[in-house]
Amino acid sequence: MVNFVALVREHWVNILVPAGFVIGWYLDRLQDQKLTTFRNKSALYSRELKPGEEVTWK
Amino acid sequence: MSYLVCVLLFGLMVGSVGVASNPSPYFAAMGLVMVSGVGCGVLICFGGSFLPLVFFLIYLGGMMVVFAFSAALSAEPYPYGWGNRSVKMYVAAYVLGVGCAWKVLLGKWSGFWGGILDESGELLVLRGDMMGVAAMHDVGGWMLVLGGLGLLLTLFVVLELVRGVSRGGLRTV
Amino acid sequence: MTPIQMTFSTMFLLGLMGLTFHRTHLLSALLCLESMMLSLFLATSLWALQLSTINIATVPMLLLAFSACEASSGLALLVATARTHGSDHMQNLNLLQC
Amino acid sequence: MNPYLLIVLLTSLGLGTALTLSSTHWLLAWLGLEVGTLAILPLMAQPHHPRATEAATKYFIVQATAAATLLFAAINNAWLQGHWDIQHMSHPLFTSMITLALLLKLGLAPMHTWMPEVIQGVSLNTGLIVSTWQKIAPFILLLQIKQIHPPLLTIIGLASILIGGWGGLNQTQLRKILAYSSIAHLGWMVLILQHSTALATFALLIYIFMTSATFITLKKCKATTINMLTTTWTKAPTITLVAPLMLLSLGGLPPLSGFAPKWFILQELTQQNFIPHASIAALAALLSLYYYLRLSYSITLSLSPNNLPECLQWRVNYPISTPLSSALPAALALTLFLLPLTPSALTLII
Amino acid sequence: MLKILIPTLLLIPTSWLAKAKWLWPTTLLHSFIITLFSLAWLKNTSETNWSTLNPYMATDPLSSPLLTLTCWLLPLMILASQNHLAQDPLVRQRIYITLLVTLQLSLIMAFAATELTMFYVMFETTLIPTLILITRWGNQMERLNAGTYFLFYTLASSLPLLITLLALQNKTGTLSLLIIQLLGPIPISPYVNIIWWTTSLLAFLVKMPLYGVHLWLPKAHVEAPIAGSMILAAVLLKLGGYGMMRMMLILSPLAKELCYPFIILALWGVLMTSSICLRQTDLKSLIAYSSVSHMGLVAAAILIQTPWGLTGALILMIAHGLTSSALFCLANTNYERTHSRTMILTRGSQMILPLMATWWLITCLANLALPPLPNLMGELIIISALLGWSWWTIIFTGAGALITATYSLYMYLMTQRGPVPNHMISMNPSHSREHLLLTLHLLPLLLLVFKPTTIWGSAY
Amino acid sequence: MLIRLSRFGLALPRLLSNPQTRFVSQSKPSGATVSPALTELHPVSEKAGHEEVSPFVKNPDYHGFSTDPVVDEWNMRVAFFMGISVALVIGGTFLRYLPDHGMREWARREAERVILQREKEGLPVIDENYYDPNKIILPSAEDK
Repeated sequence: MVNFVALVREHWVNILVPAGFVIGWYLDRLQDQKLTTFRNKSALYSRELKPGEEVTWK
Repeated sequence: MSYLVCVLLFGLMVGSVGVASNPSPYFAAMGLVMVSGVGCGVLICFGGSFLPLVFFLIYLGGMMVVFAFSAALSAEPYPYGWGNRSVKMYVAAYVLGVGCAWKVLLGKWSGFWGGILDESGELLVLRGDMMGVAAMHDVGGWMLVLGGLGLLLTLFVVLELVRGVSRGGLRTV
Repeated sequence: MTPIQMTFSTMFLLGLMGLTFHRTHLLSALLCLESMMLSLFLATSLWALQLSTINIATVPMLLLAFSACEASSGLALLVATARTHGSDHMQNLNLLQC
Repeated sequence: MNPYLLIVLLTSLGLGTALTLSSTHWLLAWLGLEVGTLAILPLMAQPHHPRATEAATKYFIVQATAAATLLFAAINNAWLQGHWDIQHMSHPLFTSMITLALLLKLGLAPMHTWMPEVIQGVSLNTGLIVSTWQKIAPFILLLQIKQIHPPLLTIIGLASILIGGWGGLNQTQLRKILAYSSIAHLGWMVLILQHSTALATFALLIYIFMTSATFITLKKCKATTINMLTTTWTKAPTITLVAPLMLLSLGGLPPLSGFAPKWFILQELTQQNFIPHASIAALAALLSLYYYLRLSYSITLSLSPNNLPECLQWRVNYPISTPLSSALPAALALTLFLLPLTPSALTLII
Repeated sequence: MLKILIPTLLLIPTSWLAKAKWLWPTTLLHSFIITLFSLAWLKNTSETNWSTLNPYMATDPLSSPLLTLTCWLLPLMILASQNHLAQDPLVRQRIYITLLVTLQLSLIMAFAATELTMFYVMFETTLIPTLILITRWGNQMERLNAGTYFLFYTLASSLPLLITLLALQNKTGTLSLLIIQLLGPIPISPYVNIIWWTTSLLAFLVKMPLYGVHLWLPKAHVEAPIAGSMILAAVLLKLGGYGMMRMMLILSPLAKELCYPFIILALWGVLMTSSICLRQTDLKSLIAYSSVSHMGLVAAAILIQTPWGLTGALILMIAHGLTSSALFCLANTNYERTHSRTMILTRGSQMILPLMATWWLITCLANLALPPLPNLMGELIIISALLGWSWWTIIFTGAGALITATYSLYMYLMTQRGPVPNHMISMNPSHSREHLLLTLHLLPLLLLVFKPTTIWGSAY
Repeated sequence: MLIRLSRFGLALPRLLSNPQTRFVSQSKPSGATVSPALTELHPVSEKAGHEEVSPFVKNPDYHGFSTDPVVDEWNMRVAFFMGISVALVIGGTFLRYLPDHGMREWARREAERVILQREKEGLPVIDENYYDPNKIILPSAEDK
């Protein structure tokens, strides 16, 4: 157990970049949602999504 | 009256040329004395009484003492008067310049004296300038404080500037 | 432009030229500065006198007070310079040139 | 100096600038400028050695002349037009005269020669005040008067940028270099002054941040010549790290906040169809970048294990902690990282 | 986009917080992770070419190979610098890694920017870390000179670009690459047009660099530390080519004849710089001049503005990025052992480092564009595109290819064959680190042979 | 493989005690007749000075990463695993199996197939009528 704690103390910095990836992924998704808010509601697409229907973008 | 004013204005400019033509400080101070005296006269001619008084007191009573002292401080053995060659050159140049400037602008006056000479003022007990100074003390509150503050600040500034640190001293040339 | 304005303008410009072009002594530079202030004082007081207004008559007083301040600090600097540089020749003030 | 006296002087400095800023009457503005000039004289002459006294004298004569000229123009304007309002000056001759007097006070190009000498003579703290705080009052006056002759300010601005660049190239004294940098920066402000006062104010703000950071850094390292900078890494390693960025920010390289004013000024100039002016200004700024680059070379980029271009000082001045150095982190942060925030910062000013 | 940018940003705290012992392995590990994720940019499923869109950044087939190359270079730089920095204090190692990461960050933002002003700002941002790399970690005294050249050449040419961009903004109201390609021709007078065209492209032509304004490049390369040389050759030069391709889009209907002098200069530069290579004594300088010559081809290909030209330019940029970076690594392995860049003093390495000689051979062959490699693909497409533009160019391109082969051979023979000088007798053998480094340069190059469409840009 | 190859240099540390190397004559120096160039460059007595010490002296398994053997080994592992196994192999696989964007590869394959087929049938590679004219329904004259 002590060994584990020591390991964590030695290598905890390794969490930073993966954490950054997760944050970036989340923010990207938010951004995508924001940019595609009207994607399936536009006049071009001309209808609302049916429940359970896949979105056309991705 | 206007003849006198003309002479006085001429005197002002002569005095200025005397200061500006780079003589030794002795003579320059003399020029300044002349300017301030003549200026006093001009102010009186234009109907002031209090301002010329203040002017006269401050300049001749206060300022000139200090300037004379300082001139003595930086005295030099062979002072340049107006008769000296380089100074003469300057005087000539300045007189020429002033003459030309006046000549050029002489035709363009908008009325010879511009404003009015306050002839009727002599009937009054209180003159405009005196009332103005009184007004400064009466209602000019913060400006007066500001003037006092400036003078106080100058006191500190002067004291700090001339404070002797263990070195240096007054020397002649 | 009236002759009076012309006169004090000439005085001021003479003082300015005297200050700018050639000065041997720091004191004479200060005297030139003083003659400039003097012409300004004359200008303001003549302006006040000609307009015969009360309020404007305070202007020359304040101007005079502050030109006195200026003159005295200038003289204090003259004393300080005379101490450190030995004399008040303008040409001695060359320590800071490149 | 006696701390009580110091307080009096510093308060008067503030009072002078505040008076000028709050006045609408030329006389009051002049009084404020005079108070400011008087109050800084003892600070400049405070070490009482010859250079300090000389700097104070030169500063006094120049500032008093400029103030007198300003008042002269104001009185003439009053004779001709009958009012003393700052904002309603309209006589072309006297407006130009006042502009020139203010430019002399600020130290812009044809009237700049007092600036390097005065800054060189005073201590770094006073230099900081002279090159930042003392610029505010004349600058605000300059903002308020109506400009009658547009080419005047343009020519003076471009000349200042060029001369500020050229003058600093050959210097080894840090304070002179900073004075020339100040001339160049003021040139940028004057160039944009007639098109957008908000941008000019913004440029002044950023300039104040950057210059304060630089002066405080130099004060902390006790460095006054380029050679003295080469031992900075022994005294203040963190400063050594940040100093080149700070200097490049002064030079106006993009990701740092020094780029922001230049960018906006160039944009405004191109919008007003002054593209040649914008090009000349942008390229002339490279001249000053050269000496900033040289400074950063000797501070950081030629650290000890590698070979040095300059001789090392054999004596190390230990870094000192002045009251000002607590302001260093803030000034540095503003100097380096402001660029992404500046558009919104600009809207605060406008 | 943020998926890559935020981890890259967090590499900086990682490099400052990592334990001294694990500094290099940790940063290496994470930079490789970022590289792996960056490959996802090459997947382009959008119909309009633009993908991974966000308000300021996006990728398209033109920028994504360059972006991936940028990300690929960071672990390689970290790998290459380990020996060079072993003697430095810990803090400086951390600063060094921070600089590399900052450089990558600004390069990603430059390549991905959809707004020309942001592209410009980021283009300039890359200057500061590179400048510090060159002037702080270079070896000779001349590095300061090189840094000054680098900074001033780039800035003097790119400040007019800034003004041009601002003026363009005033004319069109937008600088967004997504919109600007849809705009019609911009109405300006022909006189302004010439100035405008020149200022827009000059910044990039200096960055490329075009022959005549290339003087900063050999200096910077020779004086830079290994990572500086690598990133300079691999990515920073490509910033010029990329910028030209983007600006050409706006300028395309204008001033057709204006590009003639530049094309001539570029092609003449191919000949001249490769001839200069033939009589170089300095290894790094030779590689730098070879970069100039290849970039001359790229510049000419972009300036004729045909789809083939653009494709060829992009392929050659990517291939040359990997090849020249590999060459600099090889030069550095020699330099770390002999402490000399002079080729006459480092002859006969084949006897001492035989496996290295293999890498030298492969890299030299890649440099002279051997058949299956993307280098050849790029050069061939460029040569045929130029040939289609004008028959006369074959003289320059053909002779250029010939001289390129000659100096590559000269470089190989000079460094690998011949007698071993006496001072080289007690050299360290090559490390597995260096072999890995070169593998990671050359294997991608070989793998690209199998799927060149990833670096073909949008033209296929 | 690469690691093993890099151990090629292992013989050097042993040779360092003796300034002669295998690249010079390996025959036994007979008294004072050591090659003059060699003695000039490496005076035998001065080898304990501030010369570079080969890292292989301390750590025979040196990989070029760090002087600390543990870190060196781990760094090597990380670099090889991440560089080769992860970045190149996984990345290469990813790129190989990227979806066919815009069906371009399919179109090319299809075109090649059609060409081969037409060549086999002896037809021209491309017909001058790309579409069968019979299938195109043109608007009739009165529609205009």
